[in-house]
Amino acid sequence: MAFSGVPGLALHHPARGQRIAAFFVVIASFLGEYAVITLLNGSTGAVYQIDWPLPFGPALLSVDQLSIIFLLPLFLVAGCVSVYSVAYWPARKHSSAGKLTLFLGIFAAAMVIVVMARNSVLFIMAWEVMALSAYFLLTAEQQSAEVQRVGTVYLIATHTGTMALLAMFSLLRGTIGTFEFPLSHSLSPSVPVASVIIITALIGFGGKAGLMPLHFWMPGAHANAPSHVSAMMSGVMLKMGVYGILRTLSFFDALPVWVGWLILLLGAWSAINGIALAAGQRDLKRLLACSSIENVGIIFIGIGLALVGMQLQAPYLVVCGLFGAFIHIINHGLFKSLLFLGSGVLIHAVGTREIDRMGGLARRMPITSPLFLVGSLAICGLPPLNGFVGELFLYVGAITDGIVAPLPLAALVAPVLALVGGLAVITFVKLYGIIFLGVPRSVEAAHGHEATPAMTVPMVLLAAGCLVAGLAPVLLVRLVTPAVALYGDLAAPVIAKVTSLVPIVPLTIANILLVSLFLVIGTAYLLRLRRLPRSRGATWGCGYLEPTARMQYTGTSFSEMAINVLGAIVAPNRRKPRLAAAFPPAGTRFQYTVTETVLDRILTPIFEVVGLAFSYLRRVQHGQLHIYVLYIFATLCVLMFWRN
Amino acid sequence: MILLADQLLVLVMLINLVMLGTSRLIFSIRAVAVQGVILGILPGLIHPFSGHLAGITVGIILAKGIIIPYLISDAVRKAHIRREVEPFLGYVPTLLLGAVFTALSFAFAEQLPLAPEHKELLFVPASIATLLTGFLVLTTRRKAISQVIGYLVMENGIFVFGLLLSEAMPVMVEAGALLDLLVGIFVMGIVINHISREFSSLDTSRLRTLKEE
Amino acid sequence: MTDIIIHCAVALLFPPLLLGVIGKTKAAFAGRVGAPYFQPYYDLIKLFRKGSVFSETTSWVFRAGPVVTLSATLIAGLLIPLGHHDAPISFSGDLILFAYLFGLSRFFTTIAALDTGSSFEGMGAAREVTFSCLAEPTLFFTLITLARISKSLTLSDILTHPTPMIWLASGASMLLLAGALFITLLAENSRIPFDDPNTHLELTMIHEVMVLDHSGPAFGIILYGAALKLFVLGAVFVNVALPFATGNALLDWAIFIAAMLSLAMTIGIVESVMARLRMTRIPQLLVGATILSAFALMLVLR
Amino acid sequence: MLYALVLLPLLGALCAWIVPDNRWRPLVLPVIATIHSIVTAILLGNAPPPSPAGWIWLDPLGKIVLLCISLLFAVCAFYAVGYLSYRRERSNRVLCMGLLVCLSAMSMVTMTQHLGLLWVALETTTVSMAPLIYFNHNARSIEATWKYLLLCSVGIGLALLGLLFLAYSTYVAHHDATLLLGPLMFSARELNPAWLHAATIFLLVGYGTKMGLAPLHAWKPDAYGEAPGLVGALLAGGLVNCAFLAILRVYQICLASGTEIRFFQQALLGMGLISMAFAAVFMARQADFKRMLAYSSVEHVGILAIGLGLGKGALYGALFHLLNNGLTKGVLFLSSGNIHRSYSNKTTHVVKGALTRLPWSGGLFLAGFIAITGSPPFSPFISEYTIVSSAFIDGHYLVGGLFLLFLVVVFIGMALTVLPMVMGAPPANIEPTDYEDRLLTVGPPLFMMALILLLGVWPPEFLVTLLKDGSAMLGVQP
Repeated sequence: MAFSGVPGLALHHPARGQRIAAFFVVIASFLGEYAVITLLNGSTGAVYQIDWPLPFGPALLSVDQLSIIFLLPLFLVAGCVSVYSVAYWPARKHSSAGKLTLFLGIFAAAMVIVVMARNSVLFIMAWEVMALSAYFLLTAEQQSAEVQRVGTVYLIATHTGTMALLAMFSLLRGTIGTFEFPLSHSLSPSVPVASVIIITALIGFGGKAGLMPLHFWMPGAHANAPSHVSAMMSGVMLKMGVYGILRTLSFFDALPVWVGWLILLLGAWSAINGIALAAGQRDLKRLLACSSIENVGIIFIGIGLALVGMQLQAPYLVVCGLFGAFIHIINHGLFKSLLFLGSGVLIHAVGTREIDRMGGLARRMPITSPLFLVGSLAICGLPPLNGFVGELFLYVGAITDGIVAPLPLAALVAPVLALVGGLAVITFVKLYGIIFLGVPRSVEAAHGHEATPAMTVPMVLLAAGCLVAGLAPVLLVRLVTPAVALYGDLAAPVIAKVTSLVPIVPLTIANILLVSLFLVIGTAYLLRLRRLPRSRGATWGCGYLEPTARMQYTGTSFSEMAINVLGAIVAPNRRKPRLAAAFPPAGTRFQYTVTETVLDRILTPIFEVVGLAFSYLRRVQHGQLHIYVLYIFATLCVLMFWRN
Repeated sequence: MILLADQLLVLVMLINLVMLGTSRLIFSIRAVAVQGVILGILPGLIHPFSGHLAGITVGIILAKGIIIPYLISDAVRKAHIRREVEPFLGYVPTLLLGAVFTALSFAFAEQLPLAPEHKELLFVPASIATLLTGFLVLTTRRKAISQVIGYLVMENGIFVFGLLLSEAMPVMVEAGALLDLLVGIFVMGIVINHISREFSSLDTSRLRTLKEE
Repeated sequence: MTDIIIHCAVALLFPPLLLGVIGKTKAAFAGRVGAPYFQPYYDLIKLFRKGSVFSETTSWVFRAGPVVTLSATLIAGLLIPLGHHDAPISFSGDLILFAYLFGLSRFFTTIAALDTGSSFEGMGAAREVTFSCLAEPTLFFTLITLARISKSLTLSDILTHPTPMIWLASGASMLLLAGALFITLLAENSRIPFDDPNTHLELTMIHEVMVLDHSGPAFGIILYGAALKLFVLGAVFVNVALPFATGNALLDWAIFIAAMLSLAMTIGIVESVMARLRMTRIPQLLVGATILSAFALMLVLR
Repeated sequence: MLYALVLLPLLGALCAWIVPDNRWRPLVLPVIATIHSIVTAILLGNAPPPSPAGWIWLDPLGKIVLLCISLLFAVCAFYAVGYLSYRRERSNRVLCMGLLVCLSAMSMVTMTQHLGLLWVALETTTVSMAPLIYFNHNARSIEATWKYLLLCSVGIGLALLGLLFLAYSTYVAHHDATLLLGPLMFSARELNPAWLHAATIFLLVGYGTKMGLAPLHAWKPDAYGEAPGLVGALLAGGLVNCAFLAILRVYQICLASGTEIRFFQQALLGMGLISMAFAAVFMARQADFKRMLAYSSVEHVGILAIGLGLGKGALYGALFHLLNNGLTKGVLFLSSGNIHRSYSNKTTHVVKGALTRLPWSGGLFLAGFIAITGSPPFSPFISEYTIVSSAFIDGHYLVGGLFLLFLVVVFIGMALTVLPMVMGAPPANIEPTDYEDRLLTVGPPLFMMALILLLGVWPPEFLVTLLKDGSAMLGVQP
């Protein structure tokens, strides 16, 4: 089985071992991809059974169409990341490289098993191994207090989620009488605990996927992990949460309609909130993490649409929702990893995550900057890149339904997506523009340098993926069709009928037309330029003669307006100073920071209150021996008089 | 014979009250010793004579009547303390409580069905009363010594009950129990010495550094 | 076939005229003679002949910006029907592509502006993205509403569908739609009351300030692109607001062009009778438009 | 053969007493331990039949406990050699003797079928452990010893009374009074319910005190906190399990009696939940990591009790957890002992960045923490999940929910103590100590950790059968 190749890199010597490990992962990913493709072409995945001596029945492993959707990006990203890491986290520079390499391998392998497991206990074990190795990965720089803090938050969050999952799987076991996963659509939702199962699943998996309001661990964790790790976590690990929810829901044959609506609402909330948060971030990787929340939200919108559709027998909704969700899963894996790897390059070059300290890097990084641009365009869902395809499906689903099917309300999804798209444009224009364009805002930025091929090649690969998928969306459709058929158990003709509604081929034509048009006009323009006189000068300072780099618009100021408009959502902390003197304006600065509302304003206070209450309860242990004896006596009496 | 046994048991209970009332350590140690001796005598009164029985009698009298009191009074001598000063709960209240507990133990004993041949014996109330007295001493007294005494009284209470089945008990177990008791008291004595050296007093209310705040 | 050719011809040649008409109208209101109708064409030709100045800070992005903007707008122009003739490219779901093409052009305009590193252009970019992000839902609401009315997902059907019957049937919502669309039109093309195309104070500009550093052919491309955008959105508006179609193709073309010209005049009138809004008020107006369109959708959906 | 398990350690104790030299004396421990574990291995393979009088029989339950004890002691013995080499200044004669005597007593506990004898052995362990807790000879340790000694003696005393009640209940039922497990279970149905009930209560309280069930646990944090690491390990992994075995015996009788079992199970459930709650409360913001481990031990005793109280499938989990808890606690205490040595402090105010200062011990401590909080792939997860899932399966939703809730709170509390300890940069201002990680101080816990991992992923065949037999003895139809 090709998948088991992944942990091959569990050997950890310094530099050389790292290379060998990377080599192993690449091989493993190639094999994995190959296996996936072969499975995709008809041949149904074989079932592997391990008779382990644990009291939970045999451990089943198998691959079905749903798993494939998640395995594809997993292997791709794992391969790219491992190559990237060799240059990004060289063993000779970081003592933690060995540990990192080791856990990276375990991490990838665990995720593969998560996707393949068909026994709930095996699933949980792989799941927790994945979570723990993620913890060790993101605390690679465990010396810093910040990393420690976010690591702890992450660990607590994920472990709490796991507890919810334990409850859920136990309930499932109680319902079906075995620890193996039931067949899809085999459970009727009328079983008493069904709703509890679904809720716990939402808590457990949603937390991992970064679904609001359980997203609070994400920005910090992704921001402080090494970049290639963030790429793995954001590009792949979040999807495991999505996978879990999809898998769990697939057990039931007809879900109550509120589930669909709930997921739809949560998705919409996460999408808008996430991107609004992202717009206000000053930290490069925090921003990317927040936008991951947004993308997960979009995925969940798709799932929600599909569920609602299933409930109301609206095939349009089902098919388009599923297509949208699945395609977006793959896409997000591509461009989010690309962006995180790019951010790694930036951090390497500039040595900071502060957007406002960068600038003018486009000319210093001729390779990275276009790649980053591709990523940004894709994540904004702009044609002709792949991000657009997934969203197109969702739009069509929503609107089509708004027209023909009995559920006009779904049409409201479209404006939501539009708003999200707009905000995404704000966010990523800011990101790209402030980082790569203009003049350097700091010395470090001025001396930024391009990365080594080992780092750029994986990015090129991912970017190419984005482009190809964008220009030939039919590929994506081809990839996910089986999964859709399986998941929504729909007949091929239905799918064909619906997909015919979605302009795949015309879109391709339009995209190609767009690109060619761009090339034509571009060449024309350049030729024209060549013939005309050209001169270079300073930027027109609107009459101000000595513009300095510090006068440029910063990311903070760029998004300030949007933040004001969205104040209700992101609740920024403003620090508005009063002018010390009218003139000359003494050193006063206005600044705002977007806060983690859930974490800082809800959870932390609760923790403090509980801690206080506990510290009162702890008085019981007061060190008075004779009172301790009294406890024993009291217990005796209580038991004596306790008639059951 | 039976009558005598009952009177002795009453005596045991009286000793309990005395123990609760007195503040002089040496005195209460002696009281415990007396209790121990009575415990040694009792089985001879209710069970037919046998070698096993003799062994038990001798053992109990030796251990509870002589060695243990010696150990404790030795510890007392080393620690140079004479009396228990201000207990957590005054003497009169503890006395009253003791009386109440004794009454309660009678009531409690009524609940438990006895074997016919033990019907008119006071073993059960006596043992429970003694047990409770031990608890009372343990919880109300300050000095480590008196807590050891409390523990002893408790043990005595348990043994009182044990006498009902003394010939049913295998020798090995009885011996083991006694031996453990001895060693336990011995270790406690040592610990008490260390305490008095470390804290220059045996006031256990000073042993409060280990706690949660 | 002829239709397609005419479509392309109109789409390519007609737009600058709108600017001319607007200018003329405003001049008339101001009691001036004003520049000739074809002034924009002269400007363009001149610009394409001029040499250009580039700031040292700029990179290839700066040069690519206008080009991408123009090409995206052109594709958009090929997507919409003009005068009740189907668009050259038209497929189900193209309305989404239509909306996103504007997103693409916006993206590049703004990053091109940021490329100069001038704080003023950054300011303009920030305003542009923020406002259009608010304008986007409006566009979608209107399109969905129309789609709902016309039971179709292709712009051609959607926009050629409105007929007097429909206006009579669901007049209220159509009216709301027209209003919302008009506001969006003004906002997207950064006309008064949102932005003053020919103000002279950079602090108050939105679109104009972003292109301060472009010169020569690039600036020409931008001007042309802007005109084209005005034309495209205007065409959408006209299609909705003017549901009359004679069977005759050429006649329809004539009607359409007349309608466009009158729209240009309307804009001119609006610009000359209204003052520019304060920056802080603009979001409110946009949200208002969104609410209008949402209301229209509600009316249609019930 | 069986008796060797008891006599051998006593012999060793004698040697330890004779050997004059502080440096060579500890070597007795690993020798004895090795032989002991070899013998144990043989006995696990083929246990001898019950002794004619039926007093001595190594039944599956006993086997499980014996296995745990022998393993743990062997590991601790090797560790002790390394550890004591840092404590040359203090005579370790008492320590070695105490350990060995305790070992023999514990082995006795596992193999006897006579409740009286079991009681005697338990009392012996109590007494023999006291000097070990006092090993550090300072005010705090003496206080801890005193509290431990008195509370445990009182508890054990109550247990004795419970035994007497039990014996008397047979007497009332006109059988000849006995404390042998077999006859008791045979005649359990006729036993007088009132006496039986009283006996159950006294035994539960008595052995519960020894086991450290809340609210009878008061001695635990003090004793664990002040004792040296390896003693703590033996307390948490050895004595607790012995006491639990005693409780298991009571459980068997209650089960046989048929009527008493409901009360007993409910009482166990209640006390188990209370223990977990107590642990959760006390672990939050616990600055002293050894005390924290003590409370974690309270928590896991609670888990054992809950497993027993739930019965059915949970029994398997409880028996397995007995082993896992013992081993994992061993790892934690030993590594924490190393950290304590190296920082000469056991509060989290000082101890920071252990992973940097002591990569091995710090890593082991972290791994142990992850294991003890029930994360796969370590074995405690298996047992805990078995328990909680069977709770949900049998419809004890409240118990299951509370169980998980407490686990979460405990995890948070422990994480907030452990992670700052292990992660981060060590404080600059602490004076260097002579301790550094060496094979003898790190190897043993490492070995145990590997064992835990193995048990969590692929428990060996014989163990599975052993656990199955054990739970069968507790009334689970295989």
